[in-house]
Amino acid sequence: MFEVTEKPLSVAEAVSAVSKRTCGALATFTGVVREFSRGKQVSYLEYEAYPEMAIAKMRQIEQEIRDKWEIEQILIHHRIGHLEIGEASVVIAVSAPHRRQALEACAYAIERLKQIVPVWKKEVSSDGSFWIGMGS
Amino acid sequence: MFEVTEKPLSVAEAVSAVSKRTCGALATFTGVVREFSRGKQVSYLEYEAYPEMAIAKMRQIEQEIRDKWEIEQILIHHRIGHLEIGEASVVIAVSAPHRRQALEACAYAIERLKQIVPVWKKEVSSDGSFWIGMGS
Amino acid sequence: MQVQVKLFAAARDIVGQGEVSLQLTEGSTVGDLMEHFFTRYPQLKAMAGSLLLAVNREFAERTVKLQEGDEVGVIPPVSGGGHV
Amino acid sequence: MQVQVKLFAAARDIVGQGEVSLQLTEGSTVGDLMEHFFTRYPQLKAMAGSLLLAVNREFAERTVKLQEGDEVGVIPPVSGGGHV
Repeated sequence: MFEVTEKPLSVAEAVSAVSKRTCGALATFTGVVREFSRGKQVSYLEYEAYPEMAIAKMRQIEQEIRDKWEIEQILIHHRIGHLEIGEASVVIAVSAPHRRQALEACAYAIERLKQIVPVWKKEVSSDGSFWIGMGS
Repeated sequence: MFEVTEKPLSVAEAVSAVSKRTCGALATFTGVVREFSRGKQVSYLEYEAYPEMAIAKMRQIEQEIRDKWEIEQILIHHRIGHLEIGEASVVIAVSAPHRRQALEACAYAIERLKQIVPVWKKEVSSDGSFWIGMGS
Repeated sequence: MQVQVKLFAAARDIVGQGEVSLQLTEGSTVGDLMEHFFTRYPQLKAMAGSLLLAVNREFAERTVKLQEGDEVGVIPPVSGGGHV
Repeated sequence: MQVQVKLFAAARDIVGQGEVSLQLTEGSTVGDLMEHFFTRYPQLKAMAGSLLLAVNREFAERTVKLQEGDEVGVIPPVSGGGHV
């Protein structure tokens, strides 16, 4: 359920991967490359990861979530490499018996991902390129 | 962006409907028919709506959300008619510039939907059938 | 005056139809309309405390006065979504 | 002892490679290892305050003692997801 991949991400596949007959609720979050950042027109992004540690930290996030909420399944897929505007950089999907568990766990997962999962992006615009830092 | 329909719902279509180049974040919520409810094995559900009022109340929810958060687009599709276990009864998708807006607006939408959108479900199990009430 | 009443879910099951056209005296309220149903359908009266009413697709108190052509919705406790 | 150092993003750009194998004296800490890089790469030293370090894929303080075969990750401020 955890991947760091150069392939395009699919919310539909994420949803179907976490679906179970015991789930009443399914929440997803998708991070998308925006056209504008800090007032600048973005041409594209380059994502890079420390893949083995990224997967280890995604597992840690799952464990933290299971300690807090009753969920069924969680999936986190992060894309790396060259991303165009409008493409998904990260997809998170959580299934749970009830809606609050799914929604709260999904929101928690993206917050923690920003904090502890080693993935970087280089923003390429007409001004040049910049590595973008934590919490952005 | 608001529908009450007998056709199967698609999270993928919902995601693509709310996507915009100015969005960095996209959150979805899907309600799914569960196999068990209150300890009983469910055979299937029948959903019924007051469609015109349901759409009006979905519009009201959009307005409430736009008063609270900066979002781009919101979609709410509710299915009615005969639903089997594992099928989606409701799909909500919200796109926004930033993640908290999308996630908070999505969670708010499903809470409000439960409160004010006139949709009912009849749970059919081996024990008979029951109309299920508010907040369930 | 004539009003259109729409009944849903358990309320429709009790009344046996989802749509009823009713002739009311001028000045009748939503509450007066409901008394008409409660008299005929004791089972509906049993759930009176939890019924919501709508006039022209907006939730309305029982004190609201009805007008010619109004659409009144009889709304048992709402439940959208899955078992969530 | 030998350790493997992995550098990412801006740190890799400064050092010019993503992976470096280093021979250290026994008892060296993560901090000692970083001093090695800071001496050679002043630009990396300039971002020392914001660098995170990992040993065997777990975040680690600079006081942690390294062992033969350890993998050390040099992690500039992390940013996953989109501009969100």
